[in-house]
Amino acid sequence: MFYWAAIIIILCAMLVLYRAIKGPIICDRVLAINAIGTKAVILIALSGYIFERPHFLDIALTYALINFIATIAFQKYREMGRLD
Amino acid sequence: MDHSSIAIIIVGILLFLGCFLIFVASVGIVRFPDFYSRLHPAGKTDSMGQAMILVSLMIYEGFTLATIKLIIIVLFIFIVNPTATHALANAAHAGGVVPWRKGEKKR
Amino acid sequence: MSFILTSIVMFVFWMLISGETGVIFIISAIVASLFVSFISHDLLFPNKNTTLSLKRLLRLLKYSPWLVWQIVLANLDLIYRTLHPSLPIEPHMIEIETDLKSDTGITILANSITLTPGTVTVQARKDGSFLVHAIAHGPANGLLKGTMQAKIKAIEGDEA
Amino acid sequence: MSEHIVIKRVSNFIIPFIQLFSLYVIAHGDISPGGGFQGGVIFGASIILYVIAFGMKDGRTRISEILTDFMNSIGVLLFAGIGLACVIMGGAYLEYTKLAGSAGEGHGSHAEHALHLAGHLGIYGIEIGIGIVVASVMITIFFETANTQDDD
Repeated sequence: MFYWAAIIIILCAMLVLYRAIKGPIICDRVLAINAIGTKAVILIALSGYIFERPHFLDIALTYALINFIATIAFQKYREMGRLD
Repeated sequence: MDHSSIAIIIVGILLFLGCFLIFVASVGIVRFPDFYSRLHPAGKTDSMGQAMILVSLMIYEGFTLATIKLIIIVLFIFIVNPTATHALANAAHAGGVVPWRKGEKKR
Repeated sequence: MSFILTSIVMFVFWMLISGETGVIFIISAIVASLFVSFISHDLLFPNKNTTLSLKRLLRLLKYSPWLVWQIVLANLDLIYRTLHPSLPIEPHMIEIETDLKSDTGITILANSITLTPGTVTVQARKDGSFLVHAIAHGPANGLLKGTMQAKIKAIEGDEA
Repeated sequence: MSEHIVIKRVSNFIIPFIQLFSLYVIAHGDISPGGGFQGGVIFGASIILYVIAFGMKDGRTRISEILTDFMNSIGVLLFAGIGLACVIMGGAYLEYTKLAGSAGEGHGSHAEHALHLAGHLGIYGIEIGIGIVVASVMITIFFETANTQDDD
């Protein structure tokens, strides 16, 4: 059951990858990468249950966090042209 | 029908709904005409689908420490995902991206 | 005050994610929560009046079921708009004015706008005015009527 | 322009939780995925998020240049010190079980317990040292790379 859900989510991530490749402006690409990141969080959580190692949830939490920081950094750089 | 098989059915339904919502979000990101309208599926449907799948994992797990960790992840997602969406919208607005009007060509 | 509260919150958070009860783990939990509240106790509760923050937290808990219902409605709306063959959307920008004063109130309203049907916050300004991108005319009307602003004003309270 | 109230407030709210989570990852390095390196990276990321949201000046008042240099040295000293302590106690470099000293000799359950505890505490100290080094190096690299844009 979790196995099939993981496969569906991978297919959805490939669908979003189209937008990341085509995306007319840079914001579109970052949006698509952000969406792929949220899918990766679920994939990590699901694979923790597929392989019966619930410790994977720590990694899912960390990944969600890094994804957020990347988006905030992009926003800052886009507006100010610098990171600090 | 015993208790555990009912739980498994609920897990399956929630898992299906979550996958469906994520699929809708992906279709929306590909199909909508401009950047601002693509933010809507990325901000709302994606976080809801994520939450659905994580809730189904919670029910599968029963009440253990992993459940609490899953609840923390869901709360984190609902705080962080709208903020990321807002940050992207703000970046596009600062960069002078204009919204698509009905009747224009898709971008 | 904020130092003690932050260390209590951090200790509870550690115990929830860890669940280990060995002596070494308890000691490191206490040391870690004290350390974190030492370097960032002014971040979690920036308000000087901490009891007011706690009161707001309780009001926020009362608000959340309504928000969850709005999120469900938003998803149904988006499923309809995405899967409809002719893509029934009319994007436009709207400006709304609120009388929210505190940063927390503005943040909660901005994230609620993003999660509720048909709207995404583009800009949130210090004076409480918002620039919002709406995907169609129908769902955005709820925001213009101002039910959500009133609810969040109630969370913020008059004390701010 | 806009003042980024939402980003600042949300960063404010989650940074303490991120920092605590990084310490949790360091402390549970030997029984779950993660460890010193990963925890240090998460801690560094929390400081980087603070600097991105609030600017360089606020970040430097919160964590000064002297402090990162100091942390850098302390971490390496902790790592090397534990390793050398093992050598002084008569073992190889980083042979933790020698840290138990005379309590670890013999064959009883008491000695076994002491050996186990020494191994655990040794790994624990090493993880903390690596975490401190990685966090301070990440913060230093970020500050330096962000700063170079000032010059031109």
